Amino acid sequence: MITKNSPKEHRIILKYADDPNYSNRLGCYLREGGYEMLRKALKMKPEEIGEEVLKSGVRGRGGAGFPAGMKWKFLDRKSGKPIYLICNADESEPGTFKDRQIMHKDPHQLIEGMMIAAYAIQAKQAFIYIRAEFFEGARILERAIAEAKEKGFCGEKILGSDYSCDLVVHRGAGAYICGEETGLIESLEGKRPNPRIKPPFFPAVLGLYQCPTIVNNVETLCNVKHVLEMGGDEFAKIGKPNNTGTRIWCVSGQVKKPGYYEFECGALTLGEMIFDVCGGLLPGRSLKAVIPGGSSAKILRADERFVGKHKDGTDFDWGIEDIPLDFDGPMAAGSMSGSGGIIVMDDTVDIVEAMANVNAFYAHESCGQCTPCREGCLWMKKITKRMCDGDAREEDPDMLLSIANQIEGRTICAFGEAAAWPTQSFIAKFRDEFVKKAKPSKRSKNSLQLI
Amino acid sequence: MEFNPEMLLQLGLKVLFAFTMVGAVMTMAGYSVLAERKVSAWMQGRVGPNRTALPFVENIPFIGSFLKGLGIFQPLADGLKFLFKEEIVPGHVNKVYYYMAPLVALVPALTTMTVLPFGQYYDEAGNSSPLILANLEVGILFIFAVSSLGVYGIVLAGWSSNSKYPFLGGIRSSAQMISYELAMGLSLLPVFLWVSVPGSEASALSLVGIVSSQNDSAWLLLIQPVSALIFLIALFAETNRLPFDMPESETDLVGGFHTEYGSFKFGIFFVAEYAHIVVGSAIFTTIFLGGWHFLPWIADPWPATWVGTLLGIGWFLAKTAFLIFFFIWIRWTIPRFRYDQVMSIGWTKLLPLALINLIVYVLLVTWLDQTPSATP
Amino acid sequence: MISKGKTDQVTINLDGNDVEVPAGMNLVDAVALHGKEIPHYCYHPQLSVAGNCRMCLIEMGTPMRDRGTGEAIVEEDGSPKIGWVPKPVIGCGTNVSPGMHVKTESDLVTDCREGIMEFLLVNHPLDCPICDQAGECRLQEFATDYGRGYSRYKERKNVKPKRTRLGPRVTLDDERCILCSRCIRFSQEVAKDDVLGFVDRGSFSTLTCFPGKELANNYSLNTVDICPVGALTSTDFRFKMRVWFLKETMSICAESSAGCNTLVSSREGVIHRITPRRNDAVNDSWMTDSGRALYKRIDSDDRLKFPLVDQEKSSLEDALAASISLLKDKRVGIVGSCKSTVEEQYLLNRLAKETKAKKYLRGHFGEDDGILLSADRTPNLRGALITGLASSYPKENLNLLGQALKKGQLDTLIVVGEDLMDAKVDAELLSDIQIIYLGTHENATSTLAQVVIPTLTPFEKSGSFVNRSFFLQGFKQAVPGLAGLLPDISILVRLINELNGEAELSSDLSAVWKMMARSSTSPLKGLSFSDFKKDGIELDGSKWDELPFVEQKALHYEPTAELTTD
Amino acid sequence: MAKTVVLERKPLSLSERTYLPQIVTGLKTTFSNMFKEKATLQYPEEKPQLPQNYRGVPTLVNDPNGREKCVSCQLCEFVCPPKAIRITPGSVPEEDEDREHVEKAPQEFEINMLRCIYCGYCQEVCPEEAIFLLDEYSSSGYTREEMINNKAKLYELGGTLPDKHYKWDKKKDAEVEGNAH
Repeated sequence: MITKNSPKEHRIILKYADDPNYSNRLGCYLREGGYEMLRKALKMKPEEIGEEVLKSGVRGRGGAGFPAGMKWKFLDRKSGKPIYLICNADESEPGTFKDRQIMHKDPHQLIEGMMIAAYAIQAKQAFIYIRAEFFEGARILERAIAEAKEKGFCGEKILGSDYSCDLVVHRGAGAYICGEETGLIESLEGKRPNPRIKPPFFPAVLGLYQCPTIVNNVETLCNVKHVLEMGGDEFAKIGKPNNTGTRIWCVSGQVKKPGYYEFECGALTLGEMIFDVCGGLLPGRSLKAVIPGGSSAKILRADERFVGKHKDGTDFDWGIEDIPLDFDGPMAAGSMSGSGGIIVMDDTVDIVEAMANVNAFYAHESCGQCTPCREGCLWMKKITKRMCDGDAREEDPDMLLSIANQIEGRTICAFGEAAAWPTQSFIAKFRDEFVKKAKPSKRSKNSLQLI
Repeated sequence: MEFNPEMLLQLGLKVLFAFTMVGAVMTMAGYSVLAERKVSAWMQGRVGPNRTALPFVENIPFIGSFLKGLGIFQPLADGLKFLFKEEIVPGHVNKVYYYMAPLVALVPALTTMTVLPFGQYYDEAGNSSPLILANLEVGILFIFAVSSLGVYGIVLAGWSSNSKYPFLGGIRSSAQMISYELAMGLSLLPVFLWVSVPGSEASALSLVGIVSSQNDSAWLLLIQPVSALIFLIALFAETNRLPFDMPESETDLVGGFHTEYGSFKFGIFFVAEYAHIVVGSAIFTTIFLGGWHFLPWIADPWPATWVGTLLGIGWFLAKTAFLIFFFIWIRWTIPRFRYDQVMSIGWTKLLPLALINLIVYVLLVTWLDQTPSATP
Repeated sequence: MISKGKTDQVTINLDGNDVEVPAGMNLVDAVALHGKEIPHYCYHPQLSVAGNCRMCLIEMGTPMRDRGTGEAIVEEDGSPKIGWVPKPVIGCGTNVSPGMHVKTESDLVTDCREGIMEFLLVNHPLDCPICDQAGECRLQEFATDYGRGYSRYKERKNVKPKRTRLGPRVTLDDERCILCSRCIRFSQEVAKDDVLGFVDRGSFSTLTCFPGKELANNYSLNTVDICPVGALTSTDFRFKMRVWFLKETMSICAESSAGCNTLVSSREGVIHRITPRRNDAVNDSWMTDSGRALYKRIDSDDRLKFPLVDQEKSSLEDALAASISLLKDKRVGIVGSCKSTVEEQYLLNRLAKETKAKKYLRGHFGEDDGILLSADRTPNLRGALITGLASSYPKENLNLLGQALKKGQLDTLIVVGEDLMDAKVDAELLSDIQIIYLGTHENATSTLAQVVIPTLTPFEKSGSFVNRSFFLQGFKQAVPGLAGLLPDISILVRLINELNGEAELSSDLSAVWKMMARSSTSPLKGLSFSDFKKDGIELDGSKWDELPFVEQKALHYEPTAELTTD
Repeated sequence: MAKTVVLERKPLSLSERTYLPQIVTGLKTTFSNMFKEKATLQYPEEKPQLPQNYRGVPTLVNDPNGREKCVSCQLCEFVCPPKAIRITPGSVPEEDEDREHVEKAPQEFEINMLRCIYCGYCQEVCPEEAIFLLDEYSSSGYTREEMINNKAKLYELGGTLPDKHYKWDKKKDAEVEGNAH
C-alpha cells in the first residue's frame, strides 16, 4: 500500500543531524545560533520559563508522556534543599535509538536545553546520566561540556550572570532499570539502581540525596530550547492539541528503510510511516504485527480493528495503518507510543520466539528488588524458552497470562507493567500461535525437574 | 463314748471317703474350668486350650496329641500357675478377712456334698444302700443352710478389699443370694410334699428318699416342671453364673469381689465357684433327674453287683456333666441382666410363681390324698 | 488500653468499619491494633520501609477533594466520596490519614497475596525438613494462608550457594533468601556496620558480604532473628533443635546494665538459644551476640555443683550450719554483687543488718558500644542502690576492704560471686579470716573459702533487675537448677532466720516483695512481683542523679549527668 | 433432616413374656455354633497373612543407593503420641560428597518400643519417606534397654526400600550443573 502524498519530515531537534556540513563541535553549534536561547533565558525570570514550557504543552519523551511543565511545578522549592536536574540519557528500551542520535550529533543542543531547564528550576547541579554502553556518546558529551564551560555556557556564573550550575556526565551502571527515574537516582548516588517506593520518594520532593530533583529525557530537554525559541504558544501550534511538538520515531524491524524520523505529532499514520516513509516491507512479505512504542508497549496485530471513542466524544474505527502517530493515537488503540520505538514484524516472525526474546530481556534486566517482577519475569522467560526449545505445553499460554497478571500493578516501579504488557498482549492477540507450539510429540523426556 | 474298733474303722473309711470326694469334686471343678474354656471356644469358633502337655504322655502316638488337643492337662497347668504366681496383697486391705474370704467361699461348697447321694452299692443279698457320706434325714435343709454360707466369702472379700468395685460386688452378691434363696426354697416344697407319704416314717427331706422315689417311675422334672425351672434359675443365681453374675460382672465392676485378689487366693475363689457349679448340678440331678437311676419309668438295667454300682455312679456323673455343660451353654446364650432386672426377676417373678406353684401342688396333693387309688 | 501519652487519634475505615488509630501510624501496625493482619516480610517496625516483598498489598483510598475549591466531594447520600488508588498499594509504605479507607480482605488483596506467595515459593528450595526456621517461618505461615497447595512451577529452580559463612556466628543459605533486605537495613541502621548487600540481579540476586568483610559485629545474630525465612541461621543453633520443641521463658539479659528483654528457649531443662524479646522502651527487638552465649556458662567446667566445707564436698545443711558458726558473734564483712537480683540484694542487706556487717560492693566496667552493651557490665547496679546495699557508686577495686583487713577489723567475710584477688585485695590478707563464698562459679576466692555454697544462675531462678534507665524488670526461671541446690534467696533467708532465731522470713518471692514494698522511702514502695513480670516499670531514680554512672548515650538511654572525660 | 417415625411396638404374647422360647432359640444357635469350622490360627506354626497396610514395628529405611534418608526434621518426634521417638539432630559433614547437599542427618535416632503404640503417625508425617512401619510384629527383649531401638537397629530392621523421588539427587544434579543465567 503506497499512499499518495505522504507528509514531509518536520525536523526541529534533528534539524542538522544529517547535514554533512554539521559537526558536533561548539563552533558549528554557535554558527547556527547556538546558546542564544540560554542568553535569552538568563534575562528572564525562572518562573517565566516554566510558564512558557507549561503553555507549550510539551510532553515527556521518555515513555510516560507526562507534561514537562507540570512536572516542574511539582518541584518542592520551599524545602531549602538544593535542587538537582538530571538528564535521563539511559536509553535502553529495545527498539529505541533517538537520544543517541541527539547526543552524538548535536550535544550542545542538549546542553543548552539543560542549562535553560536548570535555570528555570534553579538547579544547583545538573547531571547527564548516560547509558553505560554509550561510551562514545559520553565522550562526545564530555568534550562538549568542556567546550561549553570554557565559553561560560555552564558552570560558574553562566554567561556572566549570578546563576551557576555545574553539569556532569555520569556513566550508567549498565542496566535497563537505571533508566527508571528513581533507580537512576539511586544509581547516581552510587548504589544499586533499586527503584524507590512512591510514596514517599517522589523525585520532585525526595530525589537525589533526598533533595528535590527533576529527571527529564534527552529529547524533552532539547525541546525546552525550542519552546523558548518559538514561545510556548507558538510551539503548541505544532502538532495537535495535547500532542504538541515533533516526535522522533525510531523504526526497526522488517521494513526497507529502518531508521529515525522526526515528524510533527499526528502528522502521519502508522501505515504511512511503514509503507511510505520506510519504504514498505521487504518484497513478498506481509505485515503481521507492530509494537508502536518500544518493547514494553503492547503489540498491535495487523488484521485487527481498533474501535472506540476519542476524548472529545468522536468515534473512530481504525485498521492498523490508520493509527495516527502521536501520544494519544497508539494509546487509543490499546497500546502506547512510549519512547517512539516502532518495531515492525512481518509474517516470517515467530511470535513465540519474539515473546521469548522480550521475556529474556526483562528477566535479565529485572533488578530483583521486588518479588513479582523478580520471580515472575524469570519464570515467564523460562516458560517461553522452553516453548521455543520444543517443550511447549497446552497450559503454557494461560500460565504466562496468569503470571503476567500477577506482576502487573503490583511492583515498585513501572518495570512490572513493562514486563507484563508484552506477555499479556502477545497472548491476547496471538493465542493461536502459542497453542500451536504445544505439540506433545516434541517434548523431550530428559528434562530434569526439581520438586 | 466307749471305744469301738468298728467305729474307728467306720471313721477311717469316712475320712478316706471324704478325701476321695473332695478330690473328686476338686478335680471335677478343675475340669469344669477346662470344659468352660473349651466349650466357650467352640461356641465362638475357636479351638480353646490345646497346648499343655505332660512329658512322655505327649509322645504317645495319636493318643498323646489327642489329649493335648483336648487340653486335658490344662487344669494341672492352671493350678500350678496359681500356686507359683507372685503373692500380692494390696496395702489397703483388711488382712484377716482378706485371707479368710476365699476359704469361707470354698468350704461350704465342699461341705454340701457330704449329704449328696451319688450312687448305691449292693450287698451280697442284692439289697442296695445309697452311697453317701452322711445320710442326713434333713439333707436338703443342710444343703440350704451350708450353701448359703458361701455368700459370706464373697461379702467378706468385697468388704475386706477396701476398694470400691469389690465392695459393690459383695453388696450385690448378698442381696442376690437372699432374693433367690427364697424362691429356691419355695420351689422345693412341692417336691417334698409330693414325695413324702403322709404318716410314713421315711423323712421327706432326705435326698436319698427323693432319689429312690424316682426309681422306675417318673422323674420329678416331669412331675414338677415349674419347680424344676424355678430351682434351676435360682441355682444359676446362687452360683453367680451368667446371666446372674452380678458380684463379678467384669464389664462394670472390673472383677467384682475378687478384683483385689491374685495368685492362689484367686485360685481358691475360682475353684469354689466351679465347685458350686458341680455341687449345684449334682443336687439338681439328685432331685429332678432321678440321681443315678437310669431313665424315667425304666428300671435300672445294670446288674446288682459292683459293676452296677460303677455304672450308676457313671450315669449320675453323666447327668451332672450335662448340667455343667448346660451352665456353660447358657453363659454364651443369654447376656447378663442388669442389677435391677436381677432383683425384679427374683422378687416379682420367681417368688410369686413359686408360691402359686406351691399352692397348686398343695391342693393337688391334698386332693390325691383323699383319692386313695392315686397315691404315688 | 489506658491512654498512655497517646498521640492524636484519627478515624480510618477498615474493611467497612470506622476504627480509631494513632495519627500517622504505619498501616501494618495500625491494622494490627484492631486484630487484623496484613501479611508482610520486608517490613519491620524498627527498620526503615523498603516495600520490596509486596506481600502487604492492600486497597486504599482517601476522601476526594475538589481541585479548585479544596472542598470534600460527597456522594449522594452525604458520605464522603472516596478516591480509591487504582492499583493496590503497599500497607507498609502507607501511613494512616484521617478518613482513609482500607480494604484488607477484598478479592483483589487476596489475589495479590496469593500471587506474591506463589512467586516467593517458585525459587524457594522448600527444604523445610532441614530448615531451622521451620515452625517460626513467615513463609510457612503465609503459605498456609495464601499458598496454592501445589506448584505450577515446572521449570528448574535457581541454584544458589548453601552454607555460606557470613561471619563467625551467622551462616547463610542463599536459596531460601527472599531478598527482603531486612538484614541489610539492620546492619546499616541499627548495628551501624554496613557489610551486607545484594549482588547479581533479578531472580539471581544473592545476599553476600562486601568483599573482604564479614558480618562479625556483636549484633550479627539479630539478622537471624529478623530474617523472616530460614536464610540466615545461627551457626551455634544450626541443626540443633526444632523450634516447636522449645519452651520460651521471658527473661532479662544479665550481660550489662542495658537489661535487654529476652526469651530463653529450652527443652527439658536444657537451654538451646536466647533470643531478644521486643520492648520498645528498652531494647526494641535487639540484643547482643555476647548476651546470647551466656547460657553456656550453666554447664561450664568451673561451675560449682555442690557445697564445700573446708574445700571438702559436703551437704547443703552442713554448709549452712558451718556458715552460721562462722557468722555468730563475729565481726562480719559482706561483699555484695551487682549481678545479684534486687531480692537477693535486699536480703543481703538484711543479713548485713543482722550481723552488723560492713558492706562492700564492686562494679564491673567495660567499653560502651552505644547500643545495647553498656559500660556497666552488671545487670543490677541500680538495684543495689535502691535496696540500700550500696550507698556510693561502686568501684572496680575493693581498696576499702583491703584497708579494713589490714587493720584486722574483720573475722568473717561473706563474698557473693566476686573474686577478691581480681578486685585488688591482697591474698595474704585473706589468710587470717574466714570466708563464706556464695557463687555460681569457681574463682580464686572460692578456692580460699572455708564454706562454699553454690548458687543459681539467672536462668535457674526468678527475680528482677533494675536497668540503666531505672526500669525494674522481672525474669522467670527458665530451667531447673542443679539438683540439690537452693535458689540464692532461700539460702539468704535460711541464714537470716538461723541467725536471729526466729523464722520470720519466707523464701517465697512474693513474700520477699511484700517486705520490700513496705518501706515508704524506697522506690519499690507498693510494688509486687506480678506488677512487672511482663513489662518493666520505670522507677524514680532521681535520687541518684548525681552519681557518676558510666553508661554513655545509647539506644533508649540518655545519661543523667554529664560525664567528665578522663 | 430425617423425620422421626415412632413405630408402635406390638405387645408381647404370654410365651414371649416368659422369654423361654427365645432362650431356647438362643440355645440352639449357640449349640450349632460348636460344630462350625474354627477360625483360630495356630500362631507360631502358622503365620498370619499380613495385609499390605499392616503397621508393624517402625523402622528407618535407606534409599535405593543405600544412603540414609532421614534428615532429622523431628516431625515424627513431635507427632508421636506416646513420645516414643527421640532424635539427636546432627549435620552431614561437608566431606561426605555424596550427601553433603542434604546437610542434615540424625546423630542418633531412638524409638522406644515399650512406648510405641504402632499408630503410624510417624510414617504419615515423614516428609522424606524415611520411616516405615514394616511387617515386623514380634519384638521382644529381656531388658527395657533392649526394647529401645537405636539408629543401627532401626536401619537393620528397615533395610532399603525402592524410592522413585530421588529428591536430593535432583538437587545435587542441579547444584553440580548449576543454572545461573
